[in-house]
Order: sequence, then C-alpha cells, then structure tokens
Amino acid sequence: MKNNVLIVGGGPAGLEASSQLQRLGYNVILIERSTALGGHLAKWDRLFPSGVSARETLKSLMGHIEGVKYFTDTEVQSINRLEKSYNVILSNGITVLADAVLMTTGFDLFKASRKEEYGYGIYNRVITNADLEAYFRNGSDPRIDNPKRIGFVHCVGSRDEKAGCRSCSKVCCATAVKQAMEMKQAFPDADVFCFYMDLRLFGRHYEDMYLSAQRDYGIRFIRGRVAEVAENADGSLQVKAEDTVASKPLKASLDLLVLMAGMRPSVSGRRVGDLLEMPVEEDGYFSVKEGIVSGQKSPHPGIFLAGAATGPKTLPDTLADARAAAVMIDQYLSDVFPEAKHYKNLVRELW
Amino acid sequence: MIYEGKQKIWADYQKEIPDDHYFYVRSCIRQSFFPASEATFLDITRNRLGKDIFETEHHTTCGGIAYHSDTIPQETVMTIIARQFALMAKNGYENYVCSCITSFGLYCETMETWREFPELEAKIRENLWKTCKLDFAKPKYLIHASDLIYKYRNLIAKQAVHKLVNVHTGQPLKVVEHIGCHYSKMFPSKGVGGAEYPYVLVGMIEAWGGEIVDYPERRHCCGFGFRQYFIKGNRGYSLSNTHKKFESMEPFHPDFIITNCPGCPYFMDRWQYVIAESTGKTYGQDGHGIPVLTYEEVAGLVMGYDPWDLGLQTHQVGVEPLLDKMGIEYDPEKKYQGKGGKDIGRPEPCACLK
Amino acid sequence: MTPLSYILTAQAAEVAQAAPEVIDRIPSGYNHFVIPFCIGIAFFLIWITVGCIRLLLKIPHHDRLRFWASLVNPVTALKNIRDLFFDCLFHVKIWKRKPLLGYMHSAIAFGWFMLIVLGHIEVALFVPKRLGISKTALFYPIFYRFFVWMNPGHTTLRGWVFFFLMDFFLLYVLTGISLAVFKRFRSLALGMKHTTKPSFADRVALYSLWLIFPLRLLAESFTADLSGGSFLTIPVNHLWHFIFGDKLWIMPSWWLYSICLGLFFAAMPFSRYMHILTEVLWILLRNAGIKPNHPRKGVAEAEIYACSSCGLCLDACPMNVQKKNLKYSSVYFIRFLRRHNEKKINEIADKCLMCDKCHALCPVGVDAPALRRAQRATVNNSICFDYSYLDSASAAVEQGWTSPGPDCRPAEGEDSTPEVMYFAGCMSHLTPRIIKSVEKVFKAAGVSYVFADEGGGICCGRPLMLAGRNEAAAKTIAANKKMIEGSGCKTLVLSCPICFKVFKEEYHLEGIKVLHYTQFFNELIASGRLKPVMGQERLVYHDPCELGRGCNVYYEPRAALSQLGTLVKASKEYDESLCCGGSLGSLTLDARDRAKISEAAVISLVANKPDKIVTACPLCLKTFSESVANSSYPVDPVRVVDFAEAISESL
Amino acid sequence: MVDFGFGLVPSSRINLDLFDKERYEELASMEPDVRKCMSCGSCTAVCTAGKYSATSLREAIECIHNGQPDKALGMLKSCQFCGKCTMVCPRGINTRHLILSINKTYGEL
Repeated sequence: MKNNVLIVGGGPAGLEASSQLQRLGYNVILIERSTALGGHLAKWDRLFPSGVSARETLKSLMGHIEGVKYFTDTEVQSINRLEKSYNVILSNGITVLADAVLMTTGFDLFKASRKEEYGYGIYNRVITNADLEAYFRNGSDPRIDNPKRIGFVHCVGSRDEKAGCRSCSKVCCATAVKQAMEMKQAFPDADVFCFYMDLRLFGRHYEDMYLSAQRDYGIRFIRGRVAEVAENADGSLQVKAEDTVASKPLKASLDLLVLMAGMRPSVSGRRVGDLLEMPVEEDGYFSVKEGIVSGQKSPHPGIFLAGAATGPKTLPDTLADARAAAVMIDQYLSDVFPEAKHYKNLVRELW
Repeated sequence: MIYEGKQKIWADYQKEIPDDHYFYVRSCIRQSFFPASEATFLDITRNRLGKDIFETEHHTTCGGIAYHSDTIPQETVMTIIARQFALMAKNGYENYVCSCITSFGLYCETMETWREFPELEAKIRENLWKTCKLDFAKPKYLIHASDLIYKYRNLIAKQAVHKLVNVHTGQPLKVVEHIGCHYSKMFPSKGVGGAEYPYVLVGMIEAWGGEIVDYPERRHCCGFGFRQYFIKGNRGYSLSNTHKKFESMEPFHPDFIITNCPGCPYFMDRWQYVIAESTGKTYGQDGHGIPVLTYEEVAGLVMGYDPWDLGLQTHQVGVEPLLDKMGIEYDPEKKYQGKGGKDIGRPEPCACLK
Repeated sequence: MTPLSYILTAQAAEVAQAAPEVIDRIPSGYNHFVIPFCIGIAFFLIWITVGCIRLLLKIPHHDRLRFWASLVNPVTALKNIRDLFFDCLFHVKIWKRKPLLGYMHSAIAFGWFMLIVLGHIEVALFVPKRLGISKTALFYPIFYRFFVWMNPGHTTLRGWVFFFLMDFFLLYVLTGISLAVFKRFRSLALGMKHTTKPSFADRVALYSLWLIFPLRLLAESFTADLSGGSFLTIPVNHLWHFIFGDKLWIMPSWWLYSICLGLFFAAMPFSRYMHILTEVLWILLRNAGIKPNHPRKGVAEAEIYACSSCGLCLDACPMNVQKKNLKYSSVYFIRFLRRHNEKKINEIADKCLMCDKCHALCPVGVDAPALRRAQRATVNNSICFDYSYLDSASAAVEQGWTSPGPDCRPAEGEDSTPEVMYFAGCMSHLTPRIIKSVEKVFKAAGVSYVFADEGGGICCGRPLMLAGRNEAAAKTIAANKKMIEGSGCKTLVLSCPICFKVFKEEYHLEGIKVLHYTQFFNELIASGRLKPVMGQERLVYHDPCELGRGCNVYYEPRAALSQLGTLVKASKEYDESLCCGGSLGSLTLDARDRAKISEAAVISLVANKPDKIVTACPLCLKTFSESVANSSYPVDPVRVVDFAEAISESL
Repeated sequence: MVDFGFGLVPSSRINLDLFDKERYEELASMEPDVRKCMSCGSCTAVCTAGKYSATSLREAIECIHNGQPDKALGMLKSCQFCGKCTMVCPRGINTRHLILSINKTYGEL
C-alpha cells in the first residue's frame, strides 16, 4: 500500500515537497486555504537577485506536481493522532488518514497599517512592497502617478519589538534594492532613496545588486529608519529620519513611499498548529525538534515543517528546506512502515 | 488623506468615560494663563449638562512641573499624587478628572508604575500615611477634562448657538488641533484616538461643524518643554519649536487652533507675538495671528458665551477676525472691562502683530 | 679628311680644352618649373621666421638673455653642436634602441642634409655667381643639375668626387625612404608595435616626401648625359635612352620634382615634419636650461613643435596594454596642444601615470610629462585649500621626537644627535613591513636614527605637484622643510621614491644629505657596517619610476641586492622599466585599467623566473602584492618584497 | 524689531529637498565613482590631513548627497592629495580625482 502524506499549505515549500514526495512514491494530498496554489509567490512579479519572473518560477514548480491530489479553498477542520498516523478531517468534508503531515504554512506579510506613524491606509501615496509587486504585475495603481521622488523604508515590522517582531525578515533588503532598481527602470528621472537600518544582503550576487543599484541606478542609501511620515498641503509626503552616518536628523518630501513589510508567522498556519498542540517560539514561528540537527522535524512524531513556517526564508532557502523535509519524511516512513518499501522501489523504477 | 483609514485607528483607541460624579482637579498654570477656561468648564458641565462635578480647595499641584524639571524625585511626586487620590476617596468619588495634561500624563505614569511595581505603591501608601495620616484609593476612571467635553460633544452641539462655520462663505472653519504631548504619547491607549491621530479634539470640531487640517508637524511639541522655557538661555529653542509648527501649518491657512493642554495655547499664542515682533513674520490673514483657543473656550463660543466672559481678551493674538467669521456679536468696548465694568488695563500695541 | 675639317675639329678640341668644366646650359639660370618650389619654400621660410620671433618674444625677458648667452657660451655651444648632429641628423637615441629605425631616420635626415650642403658647395665652386645675393640663389642650388652642361672634354677629379658624393647620398636617402614606405605597412619589422595616425597635412607632407627623392633621381638621371652624374644617375640615364630613345621626359620630371618639393614645404608647418627645424630651436633652448611654465606658450611651443610624432612614446607608454588607452599617449597630447583642443588636452593630461618613460625615450627629449603637469596646473592650481593646520601639525610631529623610543636612542659612544633622520612618508605607513624592515636594518647596522613621522606626518608635497597644485605643494614643502631643518639631522633617509624625488629637487635642505634607503643601505654594506648573507634565491629588481627615471638611481639598489642573491633581468628594466600601475601620477585612470598595467609589469618582471620581486617603493610594493595575490593571469609563485625587507631578511 | 534676548535657533536638520541633482550629475559625469561609495570610512581612517584637521571624503560625499556642498568643500580643503585613500578604498574609487572633481563642480559656489 501507498503511504499518505498530507501537506498543509500550497506555497513554494508545499509544491516542491509534494513533487519530491510524489516521486518518492508516496500518495500526496496537498491542501491550500486560498483559492489558488502558489502562496505569496503567486502575487510577486520578479525575484531577486537576477530578476527572474515569479510567474515562470511558479509555473515550473507547478509543472512537477502531476499526480498530487490537491484541494484549494480547503482548511484542516480537525486532526487527531492515531497509533501510527493522523486522522485529518478537511473543511471540504474529506477525511484523510495521513501517515505523515508536513506543515508548509508559510508566513503572513506584516500589516503595514500597524506602523501608524507611516500612515499606510491614511496617506494616498504610501504603499507596501506587495502593492508595488502587484503594480509591476498588472501595470496600474492610482497611487503611483509618475513619481519624481520615491522612498523605500526597510524593516517595516521587522527588527521592531513594539511592532511585535524582534527578528529580521531576511528578504526585505534584497527586495527593496530590487524594487528600487525596477522603479528607476520604470521612472528613469526619479530620485530613489532607500532608508535602511543595516543592509542585510549576504547571499551570492546580492552585493553586485547593491553596487549596481548605486553605480548604475544612482539609488541613494540612507542609513536611518524613517520615524515619521506626514502629508504636505500639495499631497506629497514629508518623511523624517536620521541620517545616522551624518548623525543629523533628516527631512525629505517624496511623491511615493514604499514600506518593506516584513514576515510574520501565518495566522491560519498557527491555527492548524494549535489543533496539533505544536509548540511555537517567542517569535511566533513553529519550533523544530533539535534545532540545527534536524531542521524539519517537529517535536511530534510524523509531523514535519518546511519553509517560512519555521522563520523567514528566501525562496531558495524554502525550496531546499522542502526537499530536505521530503527526505526526512521518506526516512521516517521507511522506518515506521517497512512493509511499504518494495512498493516504493517499484514506483521509483518508473522515474 | 484617507478618512476611513483614520477612523479605523480611532476605532482601535476608544476609552471608557464614566457618565457622572467627577472629582475635578485644576491646573496650576491654566488658572493664571486662561482663568476663564476652567470656570467655563465647570459652568458647562454643571449648569448646561447638569453633571456632578466636585472640587476641593485642598488639592495641590501634582508636582509635574518640578518633576519634569528634574527638581524633585519620583517618590515625592507619587506621594503628592497619592494625597490627591486620598482627597478624592475621602469625598466619595472614584472618577478623577484633571484639567492639566501634564498632570494627566503624570497620573497615568504613576498608576502604570504602581501596576508594574506594587511594592512601590505600598511604599507610597506608607509615605502618605507617615506624612498626612491619609490613606488613598486609586481612581476607577482617570480622565482628562477634554475627554469629558469630547464625551458630551454632541449634547453641546445640540445646544449650539454658533457653528464652526464661516457665516460669510458657509464653509466649515479650518481648525488645527494640538494635543498636549503627555495626553497620549506616553500611553496611546489612555487617550481617545491614540497617539498618532488623537480623536479627542477632532471629535469636538467635527461635532461642532468645523474641519480638521492635518499638517506635517502636527505631532510636534508646542515648544514649552518645561526647562526649555524656564531657563532663558534655552528659550530660543522653545521659540524655534513653535516656529517650526507654524511654518508647517501656514500653507493650510487654519482659522484657529484648538488645544487641550495648559502650556500649549499659552506658548503658541505668546510665541506668535515674539516671532512677529522679532522677525516680522505673522501667520494669520493680513498681519493677524492664528487664534489659539482652549477646548473650553471653543465650546463656550459654540454655546454662545460672551467672548469676553470666556477671557478671550487675555489672548495675545486677537480673536476678533475669528469671531467675525463665526458671526459672533461682541462689544469691542467691553473687551478690557472686568467684572462690574472696571478697566483691567490694555496691552502695549504691537508693531507687527495686529 | 680635309685640312679645313681638321682645323675645325682641332679648333673644336681647343675650344673644348679652353672651355670651363661647367657651362650654363640655360644662361638665364631660370626656368618656370622652379615656381612651385619657390612658392613652397618662400611660404615656409616666412612662416618659421615669424614663428621664431613670436616665440622668442613670448619667453620671459631673463630667459631670453639666458638664451643669447648660451649661444656664445663655448660649453653650451659645443653641447649644442653635438646635440644637433647626434639628435637631429644621426638620431643616435633611436639607433641605440632600434637600429633599423635609427638608420631610416638618419638616412633621410643626414642624407638630405648632405645633399643640400654639397649642392651648395658645388654651386659655390663651379658657378659662384649664382649664389650670394643673386635672385637665383633661392632655387639654383636645388636644381643645379638642370641648369648646367658638363664639358665632357674637361672632367676633373673634383667634379667626379662631387658627382659621386651626390649620387651616393641620394642613394642613402632613397634607402631611408624605402624603409619609411615599408614601415608604413610593416611597422613591427622596424620594432614599432604602434604607430601614430597621421593627420591630413601629415599625409600630404609624407607622400610628397616619399616622392621627392625618386623624382630627383628621375629628373637628374634624365639630364645626367648633359649635366653629368655618377654611378647611380648615369646608368639610369642609359636605361632611359635605351627605353625612350632620344625622347626624354626631362621637363615633366623636373616640374614634378619641383612641385613635390613645393608641396612638402608648404605642408610642413602643419605637419609633423615641422620638427625637422623646430627641433633645432628646441635643442638650443633646452640646452640654455629654459623650462616651460605653460603647456603651450613660450618655450613649450618650441617643445611641442619639436615632436616628430615618431610614435616611440606609444610603445613606451605603460597604458598601451589596452588599445583604448593609446589615445592618451604623449604624441597625441602634443598634437592636441598644437590644435588648442582644451577638452581633449585636459582629458589626456589627467590620464597620464607620470612614469616619465616617454620623456626618457623621446628622440628629441620632449618632456611631455612636464607639459602635462603644466596643463594640470592651469586647471588645478587655482583650487582653494586651507593648510593653516600645517604649523601645528609639524609641531605635533616634532613632539614625537622629544620622547624617542629605545630604538631611536643613539648607540653607545656616539654624540647625542642621531646619525640619520628617517622619513617614512604617507604610503610607507600603509606598508608597515617596510618601516619594520628599515628599523631592523638600522639597528643591525647600529645606526642611530630619529623616526621623523613615526606617529604620522605631513605629506611630502609631490602628489600635489603631480596634480599641478603647485601653490599647495609649496606650502606643504615649506612646513616640512622648517621641521626637518629644525631637527639638526645631517642625513635624511627616505623609503619612498615619491618623497625622495621632491625632497631632493624641491626642498633645497641646507647641509642635509638626502638619501633614498637603497643608497643608504648600499653605503652601509659597502662600508661593512651591514653584512648580508648571500642566499640561493633569484631576485628581480623593479625600478620604481620616481627612483629610476625620476632620480637616476639604478645602480645602488642592484649593487646591494647582488649581495643577497642572484639578480636576474626583467624583460624591461632601467629606464625602460614599466610603471607598476599604482602611480599617483594619473588622476583619472580607474582601478581596472591600473590592474591591467600592474599585470603587464609583473609579467615583464617574472620573465626570468625569479623567486622574489624586489621593489623599493611602497606604492609598487602594495600594487604588485595585490596584483600577484589576485592574479587572474599565469604567474609562477613569486614573492613581492620591499628592498629593505629583502636586506633585513638576509641579515 | 524687538530684541527679547533670545531668538530662533537655526535648524541643523538635513533637508534632502535642497539636493542639487543637476550639479551632482555634472560631478558624476566627471567622476562616476562618486556613486560607488558605501560609507565604510576607510578613506577617513587613513587620511594624512585628517589626523590634524576635519578631513573626510566619506563625509564630503555624504554632505553633497544631503545638499550641503559648502560643508563638503570644507571637509576637503585641507586634503593633501597623498592618495592613501585611493590605496585603501575597497570599492576602488578614484578618490583623488573625485576630490578634484568635487572642488571643480562645487568650488565656485
């Protein structure tokens, strides 16, 4: 017989893990809360550092899940542990007997309106990184009207204990630099400013991206967090920050302000976690069993974690994490259900 | 500016305000700066709204000015406050209403500190007993006087004689609202509407027909800043802060400014004179300043009090243009006449400020 | 035979006997074909006379006096003559470097010179009336062969010698010309990788120059049976007779010859060939010791017009490792100076590394780097600066001496004033290994010293001069001068050639011996105070620009290094050595271009597989170290060490 | 005008709106490296003149970005042009030419 593996969350991690497990000869059931697979990737336009199309990336991920049973608009209703496996009842009425569960519940974007001083949802010309990606995808946004001066605020809801998130969201700096360059491409005679606390660009090619942003696009990087935004009589924005390099307070009027909303643990993911009594750490992300050693194992047998469910990750990190999880699940099931082995080998010969 | 966005925030910061029976404590400096304001407050709440407001001559300063000027330690301040609370309890009240924002902030700070460190509260209780043989009970509700006017803004609107509307154009008056820093910047949840977009004064203006303008430096301090003003060497700094605010609000052409703090109206009013006389710059129409009123004064005008009974003659910036806009009748002759028509003297004419 | 006829012939013979050796074929001594030549030469002569006068007037008064004085002063006069022959006619400098190229230049220059001289002597001897103040003087000697008829019955050895010499030099020139033509197409064969792109005037002059001598041969050979000739012209003449019978193209050939000459002289002032004469003036001015103070006006004018655009500087320039940078070579800088193209002039002036190689190799000794600095000064000297802090700074530096560390204390038995003062300079502070090694060597040799700028000092001023900020430099120099002269030291040792050059040339330190550490250490070794141990390693020495070409210090470092190991040759060394690429001279060269230059320099240094590259300049040291460390180019493991390091390691 | 014994205090705040883009582009065309600075401060750390007077290329570039070219010139007026900064700049900025270019672009202000 085939082992059932339930994957909760149809984002990149879920998709990659399901395709891997499918190839390993498991019966994969993938559920997604929203109406479409792809998670945040489905909403993004281009990806750093090389600027590849998110659409294409998602398409290639989707290309490998044939045979995977997936249900969208579906949530976990109840879940309880049997002797070896889990009995899961889905919101669409289907009941799954899962021998292993993989939580790829991902993250929510920080609600930028919570940083009241930035006036997101109050000032007409304040938008978020997600809004900008949407603009790049479908080319129109009433708030973006040929801006001459554009500001990017890094660390919105990241590294900000009062906003409930002490940690760094890892992807915002790179995204900000990418989007700054894209805006410069879209509006060549605009001045673009990036307000950062620390530039956390450490991956391969990221430094080239930073250099190119400065040298080729003339983007100005100002070390200092925007602390106050206001609207001028003419509707333009007045932002205040400190240029901590010059150690002087700074004021600028801008036509557009882009907030780099950070990553927060997925609320609905957390709900499923609570059904399983999965422990979370102070930062709100699920805790893993033995930290570094087994990054994808949860403290509960047969329940695994991958992707941003265990903290902010870049897309490559997430995919690698998903593959690792697939391997771990395979090991686990091979140990718990030795009899299924020969069948798996049969399937693997097919590939 | 997206109004719905602000409403969302206001919705998050609603505060419970009791209906009646208030223990009222005055502000040290308002009594001398704008003495009529507190009188008007009591008159409105007692006689127009029929509320039970108790005050006692035994209450003292909250010690805030000394505290914020680093001249007395926190425990002393707390003991003073404990004594006020004792007075409240002794008179059988549990809703504490203060007229001063500095006090309000300090009371909030103290109560929060006691909540965090109960042992400190016990110590203060002991201090108070040692010093005054008094025991205190913490107020059930701690509110600022402006919260009350906010709460009754619609009742006041019902009794309104005048609206905050330019009777000549029919346009709502443009109003700048200035909230005392210590109202909600320290504890956003303690103020109506929070710290970013406090609603306490906005609510009044909206209820009375005016229109609020948000200008970039609206969050900025009025410039009082305690020792920044007390020490003459720092006064330039105090002045510059006010200047910054006026420079920022100028393009919006406000008709007047409404405030809920003792210091703010005073400094925003008097510094306009200093700026005008030392630099020649004025911010109102043709050489006038922008009138700066307390919320009681505004309420009074709306309810048809005589401007001079509201003490508007004690303002440096002339209020006549505003009164004309609102279509309020006033007798210029009576401007400098006190009770029983006796002359209270006139200020020196200004060179620049009309 | 009838008696009459005998008499006649006898008479004829007599007449022949009596008749002079040379007879006017054209009594008027004039023919229309000379007109083109006359126009050309006249224009040319007027041009240069006016030019010379203008130039001499532009020179400051005292310089002009100096100039006249130098002409009568026997010493300079002799030097002048020597230089004129060696540089202008024989082109010895080119001979030394590229024999074939040298031959080409000297063949054309000296050969033509001799043709003209001999031509005039011939006229003077045979038809003196045509010379002197006669109206024919301008062209007659040039076309002498056309106007005369050689009396066959009366030939002398004297005549024969002239015929021979004239043909000989004509042939000499023709060989030169043919080489020149060949060079146009195959420059590499003559040892030139890059050649200059000729301008329009250049081409006109060039092609007419190429034609002049073949045409002269043609013209003279046509007339050779009448006006005589020698081993070259006579046989050619017979050839023509054989081909054309009696119909000889005498007139057309002389016309063409004259036209080419005319064209050449007319084009000359606008072409590189102007150098043929300006060179003379430049040499005289140079030897008079007059220096240009403006990139274009005054002496500089003579200097820039003395450039022959030979293009030797193209190969010399270290920037030529990238073709795109060839356009910054001195030859083009000078061309644009001539054309007054400010934008280009500045661009090129700023690029230069100031390695001085083009100057060292220039056949005419044109000091292009100096001109570039002068050009930079016109832009940068006015840049405002505030060095009011220098006094307090130098005071602070002196503070450092009052409490000398143990190593600074004089050795036992010596008087308390230290033997030397060591000035490391800014760059050495970036390469602590130099400072450490220098101090180690001092201690080993028991030299008592003061470390002038131990806690950091003031810049020497050279970098400012290189950028043409002379006023600023003067201020800096004054401050350092005061400080050093105040120290009472007798010997100043420097580990940075940049400092060394400026201290030596601009500081004029009274009674203080200024030495580069290579010189000082070499002295220590020679006097036995320093005993390095001979090692097995193969060393190659890099001549830093400022030290070698800049201060002529080539011998001492090599002498010292030969005591440490086997000194191998670099493919380019001494005054040919390549700039390391790190030079402060260049203002605009970017990091990538510099890297390429370093690469080329390293490759030249490792030609003979050394174990160590030894340099004597902190800048070279840093540049080479980095270049070798991240070399993308194939280079065997080689260590880059400083001279002092090498010495100290061998102790 | 009345003298109150105190008056307005000049603001020390940077106003990015004062940044002169045209001039900056002029500078950038003269020395494109100006865009490459990442404010590491190596140049200031090794500066020969900086030991005795307030000299900082890093800060000068900052000032230009912040619309304070006069301050930038002040930061460079005691530069000795020794070139140490060129040697240490991790981004290989042609510092000496940048300094000249800043002087040429903003000098006549």
